[in-house]
Amino acid sequence: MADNTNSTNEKQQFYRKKHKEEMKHHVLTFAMMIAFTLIAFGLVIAGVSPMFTIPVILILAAVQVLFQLYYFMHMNQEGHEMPALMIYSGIFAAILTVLALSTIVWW
Amino acid sequence: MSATVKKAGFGATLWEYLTTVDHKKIGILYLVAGMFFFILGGLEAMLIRIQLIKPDNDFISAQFYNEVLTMHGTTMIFLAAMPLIFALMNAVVPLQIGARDVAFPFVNSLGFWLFFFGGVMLNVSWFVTGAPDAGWTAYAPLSIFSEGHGVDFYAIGLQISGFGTLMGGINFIVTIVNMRAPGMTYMRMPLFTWTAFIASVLILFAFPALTVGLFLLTFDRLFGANFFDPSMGGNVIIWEHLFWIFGHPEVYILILPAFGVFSEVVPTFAKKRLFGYSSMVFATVLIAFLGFMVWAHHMFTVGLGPIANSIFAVATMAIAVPTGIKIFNWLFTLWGGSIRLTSPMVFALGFIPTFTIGGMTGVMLGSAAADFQYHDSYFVVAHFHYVIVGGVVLGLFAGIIYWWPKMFGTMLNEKLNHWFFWLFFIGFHLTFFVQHFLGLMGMPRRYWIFLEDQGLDFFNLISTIGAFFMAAGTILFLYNVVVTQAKGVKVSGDPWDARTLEWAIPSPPPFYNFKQEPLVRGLDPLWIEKTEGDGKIKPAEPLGDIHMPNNSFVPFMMSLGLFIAGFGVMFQGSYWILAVIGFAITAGSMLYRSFKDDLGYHVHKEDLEDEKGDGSNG
Amino acid sequence: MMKGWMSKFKAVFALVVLALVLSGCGEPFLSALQPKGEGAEMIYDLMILSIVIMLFVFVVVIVIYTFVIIKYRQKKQDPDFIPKQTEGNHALETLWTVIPIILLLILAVPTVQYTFALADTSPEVNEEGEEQDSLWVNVTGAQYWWHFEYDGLEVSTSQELYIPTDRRVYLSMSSQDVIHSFWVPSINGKMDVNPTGNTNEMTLLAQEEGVYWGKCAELCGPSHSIMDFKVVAVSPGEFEEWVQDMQQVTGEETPESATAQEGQELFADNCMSCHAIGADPNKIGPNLTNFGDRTKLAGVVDYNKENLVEWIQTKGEEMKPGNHMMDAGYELEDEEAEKIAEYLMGLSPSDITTENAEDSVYKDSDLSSLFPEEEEEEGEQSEDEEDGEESDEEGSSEDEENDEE
Amino acid sequence: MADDMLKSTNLPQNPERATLEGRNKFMGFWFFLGGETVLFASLFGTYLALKNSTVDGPAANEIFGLELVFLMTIILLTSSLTSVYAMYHMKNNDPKKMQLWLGITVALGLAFLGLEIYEFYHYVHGYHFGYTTSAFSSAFYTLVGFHGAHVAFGLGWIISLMVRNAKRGINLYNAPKFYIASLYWHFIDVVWVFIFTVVYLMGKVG
Repeated sequence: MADNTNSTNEKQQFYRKKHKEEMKHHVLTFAMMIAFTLIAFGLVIAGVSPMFTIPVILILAAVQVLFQLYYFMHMNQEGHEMPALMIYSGIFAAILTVLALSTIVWW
Repeated sequence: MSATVKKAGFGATLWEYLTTVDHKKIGILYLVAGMFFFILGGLEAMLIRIQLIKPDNDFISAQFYNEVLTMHGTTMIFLAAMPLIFALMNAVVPLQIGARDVAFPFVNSLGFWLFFFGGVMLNVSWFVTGAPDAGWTAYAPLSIFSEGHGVDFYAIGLQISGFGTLMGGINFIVTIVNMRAPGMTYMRMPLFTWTAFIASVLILFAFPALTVGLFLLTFDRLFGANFFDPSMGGNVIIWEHLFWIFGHPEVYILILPAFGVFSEVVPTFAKKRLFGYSSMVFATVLIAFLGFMVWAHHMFTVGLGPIANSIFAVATMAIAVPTGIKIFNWLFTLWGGSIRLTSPMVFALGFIPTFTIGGMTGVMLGSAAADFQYHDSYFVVAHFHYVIVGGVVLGLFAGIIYWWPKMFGTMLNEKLNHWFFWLFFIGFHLTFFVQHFLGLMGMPRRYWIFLEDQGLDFFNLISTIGAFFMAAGTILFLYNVVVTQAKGVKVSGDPWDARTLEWAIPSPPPFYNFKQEPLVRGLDPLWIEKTEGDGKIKPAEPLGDIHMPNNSFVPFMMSLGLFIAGFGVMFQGSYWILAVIGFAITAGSMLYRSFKDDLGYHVHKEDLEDEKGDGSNG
Repeated sequence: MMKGWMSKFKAVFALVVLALVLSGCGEPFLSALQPKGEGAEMIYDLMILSIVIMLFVFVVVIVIYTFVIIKYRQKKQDPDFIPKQTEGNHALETLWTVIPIILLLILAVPTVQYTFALADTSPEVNEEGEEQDSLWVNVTGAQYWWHFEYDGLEVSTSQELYIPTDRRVYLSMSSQDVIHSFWVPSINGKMDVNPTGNTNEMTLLAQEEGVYWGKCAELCGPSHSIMDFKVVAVSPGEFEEWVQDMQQVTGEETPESATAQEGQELFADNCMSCHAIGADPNKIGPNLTNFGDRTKLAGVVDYNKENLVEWIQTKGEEMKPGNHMMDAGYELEDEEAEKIAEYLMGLSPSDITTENAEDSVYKDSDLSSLFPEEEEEEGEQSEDEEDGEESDEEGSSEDEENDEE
Repeated sequence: MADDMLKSTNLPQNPERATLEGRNKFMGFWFFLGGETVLFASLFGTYLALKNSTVDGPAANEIFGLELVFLMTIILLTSSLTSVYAMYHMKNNDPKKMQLWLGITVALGLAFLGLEIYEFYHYVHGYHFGYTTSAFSSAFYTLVGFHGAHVAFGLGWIISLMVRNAKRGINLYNAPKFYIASLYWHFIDVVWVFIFTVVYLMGKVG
């Protein structure tokens, strides 16, 4: 129903180019995610002190997740304001839940 | 399609309702099912009050009493209040934002049928090994040790109806985000739509915690998991956290739409725009936000320690601020208005002092140290009934009566409504006001009997008498409904002289709602057109074909499948076959749905031109 | 100490009236509105403060409410009147945001103070600034009875907790099945009793002698509502005496009457696997050491032989639905049950009973005989005091009165 | 208009969001993922609360083998990239390549699932670490199993989409369906990132 009118070949070409550009970013993102994973596993296998390892691997995980959300799932593109709001609200509720269950539950 | 079945037989009507994806019809389904469960929960309440009419009563047995109190709470919250709120949301929200339908008509129908089958499943337990008996909170390990299958029905039934609620919630968020009419900006949305929106967001983030909690409970009971079994390293406090992480936002899921109803009713019958609209919106959002950070005030006596208790105590008290803002905004909407005491307005006016008391006791309960006395006593029972009945139920009745003409095209008898209000309102205060004192006098909640010589006899008697008043009021309301529908006198599109978009179209609205998308020029669009224009909403588009979704029987089948599978999972052994059949029905329905293109149909321009759709209703 | 400024608050608001109205509610042995203990009194003060603040808000709301409803009804002569459509008022809106915040802060400060104070289980300090020995009781909740084990004293009871007045008693609580909640409204607020491992602590300080009623406040099964217990607060001297009497019991004592002796044998054959007499750690069923002094049977039923026999024979099926004694395998003739009843009702190892909580005799003591290590240091003194009758004056320095007013 | 939706020529830049139905699906699915976040958070919270409740059963660092987990992680991460490729070809209106990349994604997903089943089998038979062994084991299997169930469901979903649309091109009607299936697949990967970090790596560290 929408863009039937502006269906010129040029436009298609332009889209393709843009998609290709995006795809490069994606591959780069993927490479970094693999690298992060390697670092995380490496730290644990090397037996670095847990005081250091645990915060670092948690941060690496968080960054990886942001990569997934912003690049692979395109949250960096326009039209994602509401999804971003909801995901962050979800993350807020999620952090509260995890904090509660991992701290004030005793035993 | 639905337009053609105007004078159809019973079978055709039934089929229409079983397959409908029209939000207005789904609203009616929710209303009927919700009222049915409301009456069921009310009967359970009467059993409780009759048992407590005098000390040492032996009207019902201890075990049965626990089943009744569990089912009363569960039914009222999940099977009465929730669906009635969805009834209003379905009936009103798309009309208020000028949408032809909800975002996912199919999912909307699926949501209803899941809720319905979940509710039926819960109540089937009465006839099979007994109802759940561990309280609506189902605290582990009591719920783990509970014999029979009662708690299994609770876990699986709520799981199924919880999925329905979650889908309904997502549906409304998307509807409100994506489907507003031209000019209907966020800050022009009626307050009921706003509260429906925020409540849906709360559903989205609160129900998953319940889903997980119920999963753990089910797995503990049926598959030998050890989450809540202390002897196997389980931790019973996890359940309490998960339950209340869901449970506290749930309270706001219920009360916010009720606030929304009052924010519609009060301006309409005070003939004045809502005072402090933007602060009302802000307060709603703030309540929702804070509502996620206070759940542990249900757990002050659990032994979380003074630090956690203090944090949650202060956070809880903070909620009183936005709630107070709302109360004063309503009062100042009335200030300087021209107040008509119609029945919805009387409910709204009855709500204000009642809810103020509920809010006050809420702050008292939030005071952690003092809560050591209030907790799990009748004081708490009184408090949450002041909030849930005095807030939610009064709001629901105000909303049902207010939008009844829009839903059914008829007008409930005003005189009977006033009688209903006074019986219910007086009965309510008789029942619950004295319970504050009962609690402080040493009566814990969920007590099957209380003993003589404890000074508790008199107030309990008063409380029971009050309950009968409430029952009488409810019966009167049902009578009113039957008489009104039997007479079937039609009303105009705008019988209350109201302000918002839904009143600009006929009552009941045509199945496509708006012939042309309306153009919204401000807050209270109909009022603007009445005072500044010719009283008619301007269209935002020329008359054209309207795209409508097809009816579908698939939602019913998918829900039925889960319902059947639930029994198989519960009884196991040779009953596993039921699980296989049930899941096959559900999965098959899903595949059918995804393999068959459902593109809907069109209402043609020419057909629309014949029909009037300007609110004059012929 | 917090009470200081609290009482000023009361004076300002002329709370006496309110307090009088509230204290007319309920029975003194059960009502939270007639506090008889340290915790209950603190909570009562907080309750009054919050009620006053809330009543203030309520009055404001109701005054505006009544005014608008009367003043702004639609006029009959002018039904088409259209009021001014006010959008809002920033000054007003700020006002009703700020004032509630201030009111809540007034409530929040003592709330936090008291929350910490009530959770404090550090030892009491006497007038000389020395830490005193704490009397700890291990409380066990079970469907549907309560077990009390006096830590380090070799004394156990069930259903009736004897405590000294004017001295904190420290409770360490856990459950052996589901969650219960320990509540003695007139002495202190409640605290959940969680299953194995999750131990909660709280204190009891009774300011007056008396028999206080305790309740289970967390749904725990069919007999949740009759899981009653009693707290028997006697003067410290009497308590000391009671402990010493209880310590003597071994369960081997031969009763006087012949029927009771037969009852003892029957009891040994049929009941001992679950019930203990003396400080036996067995707590499958209630400890019966001082069963003869109970005020109620099973916490709720009138205490008499007829009821006891009925209980033994029906295993409490009617009196306490769902109780675990129904799983017990014994079979008894009615006569045999009567003999057991005779034996049980004769179990009264101490002269100190609930009657001592209700008479006005006050015997003081610093309870030092109960704490062995201390005894070695200040040995003689406590020996003397153990039998020292009457009078408040006696206990002098070690006397426990810090929380009195 | 309805017929337009099934045409596969002249697709706009974001075919998944070109129609109202598509935008609704897109939004609704994102919101659903917001809810799923809380769902998994509750499971993670439960796991963290119970991770030391091993009773007599084996503890985390006794049983976890990192080699297998590493392999699974790489497989799942790669499948996330392949599904991005599929979406890339969808936007370029190249259904054949899209199907190919989706096929690769499914194959990787199946490999992941297979390894997970092997892993569980290994724990149960090699270490007597069953579902009912301890509170820890229940929490572990439930959290990881819940993720596994999501993978399985995602595979079923993508396969049925592939089968259904094998003979037709990409159009405004099925583009949103492919798109949200790929969102779902990425979300599964997001959850796995936390599972391998919180459950396996932190379990190994202690």
